[in-house]
Amino acid sequence: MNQYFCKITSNRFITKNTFILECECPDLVNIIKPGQFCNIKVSDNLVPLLRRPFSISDVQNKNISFMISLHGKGTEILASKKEGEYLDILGPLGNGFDYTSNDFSKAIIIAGGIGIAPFPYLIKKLKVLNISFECYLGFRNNTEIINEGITKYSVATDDGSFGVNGNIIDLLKKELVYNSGYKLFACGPTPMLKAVQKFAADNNYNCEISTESAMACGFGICQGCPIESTHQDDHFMLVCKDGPVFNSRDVKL
Amino acid sequence: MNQYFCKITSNRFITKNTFILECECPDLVNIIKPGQFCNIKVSDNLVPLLRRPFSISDVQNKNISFMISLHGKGTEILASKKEGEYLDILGPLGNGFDYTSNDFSKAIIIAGGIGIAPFPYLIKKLKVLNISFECYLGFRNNTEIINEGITKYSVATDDGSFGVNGNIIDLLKKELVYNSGYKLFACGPTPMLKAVQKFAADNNYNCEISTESAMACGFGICQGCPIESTHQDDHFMLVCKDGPVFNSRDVKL
Amino acid sequence: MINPIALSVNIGNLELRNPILLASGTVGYGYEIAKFLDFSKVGGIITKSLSLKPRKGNKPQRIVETTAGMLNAIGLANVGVEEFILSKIPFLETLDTKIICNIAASSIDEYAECVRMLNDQKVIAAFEINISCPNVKDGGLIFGNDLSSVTKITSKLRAVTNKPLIIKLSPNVSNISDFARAAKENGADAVSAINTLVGAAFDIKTKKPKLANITGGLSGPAIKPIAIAKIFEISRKVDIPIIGIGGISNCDDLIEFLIAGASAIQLGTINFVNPFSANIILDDLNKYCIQNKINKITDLTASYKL
Amino acid sequence: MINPIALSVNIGNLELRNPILLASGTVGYGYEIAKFLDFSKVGGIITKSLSLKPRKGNKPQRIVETTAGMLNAIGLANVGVEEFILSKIPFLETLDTKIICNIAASSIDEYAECVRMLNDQKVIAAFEINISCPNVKDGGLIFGNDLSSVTKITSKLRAVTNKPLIIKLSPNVSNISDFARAAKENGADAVSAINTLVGAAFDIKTKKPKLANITGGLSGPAIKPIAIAKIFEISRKVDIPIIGIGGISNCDDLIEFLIAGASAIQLGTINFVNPFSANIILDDLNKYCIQNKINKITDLTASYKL
Ligand SMILES: Cc1cc2nc3c(=O)[nH]c(=O)nc-3n(C[C@H](O)[C@H](O)[C@H](O)COP(=O)(O)OP(=O)(O)OC[C@H]3O[C@@H](n4cnc5c(N)ncnc54)[C@H](O)[C@@H]3O)c2cc1C
Ligand SMILES: Cc1cc2nc3c(=O)[nH]c(=O)nc-3n(C[C@H](O)[C@H](O)[C@H](O)COP(=O)(O)OP(=O)(O)OC[C@H]3O[C@@H](n4cnc5c(N)ncnc54)[C@H](O)[C@@H]3O)c2cc1C
Ligand SMILES: Cc1cc2nc3c(=O)[nH]c(=O)nc-3n(C[C@H](O)[C@H](O)[C@H](O)COP(=O)(O)O)c2cc1C
Ligand SMILES: Cc1cc2nc3c(=O)[nH]c(=O)nc-3n(C[C@H](O)[C@H](O)[C@H](O)COP(=O)(O)O)c2cc1C
Ligand code: FES
Ligand code: FES
Repeated sequence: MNQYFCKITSNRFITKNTFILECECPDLVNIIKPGQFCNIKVSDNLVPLLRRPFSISDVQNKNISFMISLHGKGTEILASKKEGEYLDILGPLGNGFDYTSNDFSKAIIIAGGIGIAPFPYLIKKLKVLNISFECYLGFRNNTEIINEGITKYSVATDDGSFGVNGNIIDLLKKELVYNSGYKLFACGPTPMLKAVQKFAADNNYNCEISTESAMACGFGICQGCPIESTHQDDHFMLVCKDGPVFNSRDVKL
Repeated sequence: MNQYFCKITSNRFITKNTFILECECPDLVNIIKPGQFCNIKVSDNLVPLLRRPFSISDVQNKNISFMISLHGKGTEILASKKEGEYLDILGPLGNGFDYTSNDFSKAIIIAGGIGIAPFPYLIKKLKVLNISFECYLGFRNNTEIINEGITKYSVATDDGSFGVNGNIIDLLKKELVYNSGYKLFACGPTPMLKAVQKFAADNNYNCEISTESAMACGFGICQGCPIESTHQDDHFMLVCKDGPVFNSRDVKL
Repeated sequence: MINPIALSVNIGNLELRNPILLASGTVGYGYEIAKFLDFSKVGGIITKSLSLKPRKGNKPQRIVETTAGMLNAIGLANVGVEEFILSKIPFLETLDTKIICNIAASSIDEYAECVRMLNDQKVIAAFEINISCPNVKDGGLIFGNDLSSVTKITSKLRAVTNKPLIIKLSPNVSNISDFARAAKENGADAVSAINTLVGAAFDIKTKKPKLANITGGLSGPAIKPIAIAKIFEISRKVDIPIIGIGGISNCDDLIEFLIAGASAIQLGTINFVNPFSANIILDDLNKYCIQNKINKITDLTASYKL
Repeated sequence: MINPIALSVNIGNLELRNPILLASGTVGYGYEIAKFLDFSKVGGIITKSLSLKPRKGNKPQRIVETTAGMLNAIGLANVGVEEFILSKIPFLETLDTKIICNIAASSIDEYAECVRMLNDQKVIAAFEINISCPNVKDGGLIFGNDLSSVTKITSKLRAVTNKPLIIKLSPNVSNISDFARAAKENGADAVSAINTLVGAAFDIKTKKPKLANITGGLSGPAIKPIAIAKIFEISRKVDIPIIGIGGISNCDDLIEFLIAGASAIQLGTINFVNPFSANIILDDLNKYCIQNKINKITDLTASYKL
């Protein structure tokens, strides 16, 4: 982990509420892994005080990018950043996806809403390693669909305005052809991750989920981001340090 | 008093530390008087929390302008404002100079440093009324000299790098030809105002001084800006409401 | 669509048209702010703390900005009860809002004397008793941090007035609910919380305190979480209406205070930053109630789900 | 030009190379932050509060951002004394800075037992006793707000250890100097102040408390003026070294704490925002001392001019 002051190279909205913030960070591009995140100070003001965690979404040449959904004050400030301004970043943080272990035949990428953020970069890496993949994306409706950097995907919308009418599990049940050698990689809101966790358990899939938690430090010193382990009852794991990616067997959501 | 959201029409530095911030405020131009001030919210962040008071410096067509010296965080933020952004202003506040009373033959304008801020507008008004005036300006050195909107002036610098070597009193003693019908109008740091106050008393001049104080509200509800009266010992006057301009006989500095 | 009935709240006998009050010391005697604020949309105003005799207040510097807050040490500058009756009451009578009169004194007898002198004034809808001003040596905080003083002051004042009696509590104590209980048991109709927290700041160039009084009272958004915790503590432990104060700057804050246990709230420091806040927040509150299908604002009070 | 001697301070027998410490709970057991912070430029670190047995801590959500501050209710999650000795001490021994071990317990005996078990560890340069954690029911704050507990804990621990003993005081009291005096009179070498202030926040959508523990401790820049006032109060009334804590985010803040009475300071929340702060502030402190011709940093302590 280190602190970087990165020049913003572009900042553009891809849907009404989602934007891609790209900045130059030659030091990070070589070391950051899909599923890892950075903790960003959105301004040098004391309000908002804390950094905001965002997954690395993509890496291109010297640049890293974040895919960000408007949420509150911090993301609003980030959305207003202009090319040429600087971003104060701590990273890389967390563990990242385990996609290099060669123990699966296909990566099944499952994303809900802004949960697709980490996957453009993962897909890029999978392609380099010649690992095949398929993507299953869920959104509330057709105005919220994001497919930036995503290929080979099927979509479900809660209101049926695009693709399959239903949630991500409906989509998986409908379109995913079972193969026990597949590995699932999921990211999205906690209720969705819970459903995926159950889906993976029911179908005996190896499954990694990228979890979220409120965070102060992002690197293991504040104990602010506990997550319950299924194996040890005497202490919590930390999302920022032990995660944010966990095998779905290992955590209670 | 009212609240105005004014479009910034220009913002430019006139010395290393001083800038002129101009914005459109058709409602204020007709009612605001020289010596009055506005209380400006420098950003919509909660830090800095309080508004910052600035004298009205000039009025042109639909625009009002402030002449501002870099001091701390608030003025720094104001300096970074761009044309087209909006300024949240409360005004007009305070009493303003009494220059219309026809009881003086010449206005003697005395300013120390950024204390010249209110005078471009006063001079404009004096000209309209055909009241003659002379200006005496004191600065630390020749890099800090401001003469924007000022005519008929003499300058003193503390280090002698321009004009008379010495302070404003030295300058007045040297160059002001005595006339008991003159009225002094002074603005600047409190030590200077004290000296002017004494100079006026010693020479029996009618003299108005524009005073400064820390302020929260700027319009008389917080009692945060007390100034001692020479006449009544049982309560303080308020700089924001009873001032910021006082006759130098009326206040203890 | 504005439905005024849904917003009214009762604090003892005190009926407020809406839960938005303006805090003592941040609205003067109503005069300056009346020029631009629409008082017909304000629940009530609490006048600057009055003492029996006029007080000059502290020397400058009286205020300092801090991070997301401010310190003040005004020192209870006020005109005194007699002058208040003479010159302020007539104006207050013209205002279309409830007037709550705040009293601060240096002895229990002085509190009683003030209330007695003011009790006949029809325009005074209630008394708020400031036992928690941190900025004068001889009054306020020494009472506010001492349980037996609160007991004595409340019972003594209860004997003097039938008007709603609100005790304004000090946050500078370990267990504020003990003080709320003492207020209740001795006849107070409500408590208001919180007053400012004791704070200080030094100028690192001169090494002098930034306030002439050295310490002052901290207010503003910075203290909001503390206020919420204090109000919640009272709400859980004592059955008395609470008027919430401390760092409220928008409608969401107001809602949070109601949820935490407040029946009404007061706006303080925000009046300096945006003197139109009371009106703006009321508009937002109306929208909130419509959106969230709140029929009675009182349903929100202490609606926390644990 | 850096002159390290000018920056060293003594707290009892504890010699610190500079007055910048990292606060308990904001530096873990030193491991994560050691990867990038230059400890040779840090006065010392205070390890996360230890209890006799491991504690799992509170359920999520444990932290909430507030205006210019944050609430935490970690619930003293820690590995317990035994595991600390086994797995954390060896690493701490490799660090080039003073290690101060912070203890939090649920009974006076437990405090004593912890200190007894740890007392032989050479790497532990001093003990800081947390009697002021607001986030667990069975420990901390109930002691910190009770004068007789502070007396008992301090005297009991004084009998158990000869290492410098620092009592970390609760700000949630009316007169913190009474507690500092009790610490001093019972043998403490120093006090540290302040721990967090009790605060809370509610989610207005769900009406639930934002923290699983409901209340938490408020820290960060928002509380700085309160910390300054508490430190100043102790400094005026009790002759004991003070380690100042609360909202420090830059070198100016550090200077202000020293002026107000602190001999050293701790950085807390700012470590989360900028983990390099301790190093940056030291650089700035060196510059400040050169510019202001400060030969000994100790000259600044309690240098206020009233
Ligand atoms: C490991 C990790 C990776 C993430 N990656 C992305 C990403 O790639 N793209 C994206 O749009 N969002 C991502 N998020 C969520 C993102 O951090 C929040 O949306 C953001 O912090 C909200 O900040 P705000 O100031 O706009 O919202 P506010 O609601 O104003 O924030 C208030 C506080 O709550 C915290 N908070 C609010 N929502 C969340 C949340 N969902 N998760 C964690 N903290 C939250 C904020 O950090 C802040 O401390 C990620 C979160 C984590 C933990
Ligand atoms: C009636 C009046 C008119 C003024 N007119 C002008 C003007 O035309 N041009 C100009 O450059 N300055 C003017 N000032 C001073 C100006 O208000 C301060 O320089 C400014 O508030 C500093 O803000 P800051 O955030 O940059 O400084 P900081 O030091 O960060 O401010 C911290 C706090 O101190 C207050 N403060 C600091 N210095 C002063 C000061 N000198 N007077 C009052 N409050 C202060 C700030 O308002 C703020 O609350 C005027 C002051 C008053 C009272
Ligand atoms: C400048 C100022 C003056 C105050 N004067 C009084 C006062 O006279 N009497 C009183 O009871 N409270 C007084 N207060 C406290 C406020 O009424 C309120 O309790 C406190 O500021 C917290 O609310 P806030 O954070 O919304 O400002 C004063 C506060 C400020 C900022
Ligand atoms: C997340 C967090 C955890 C903390 N844990 C402890 C702790 O275990 N023991 C302790 O004595 N203080 C603890 N504190 C309090 C800090 O040591 C410090 O006293 C307080 O945060 C005020 O300083 P600050 O404003 O610089 O953060 C904790 C603070 C935070 C923010
Ligand atoms: S966010 Fe601080 S430990 Fe995880
Ligand atoms: S600044 Fe508030 S009364 Fe003058």
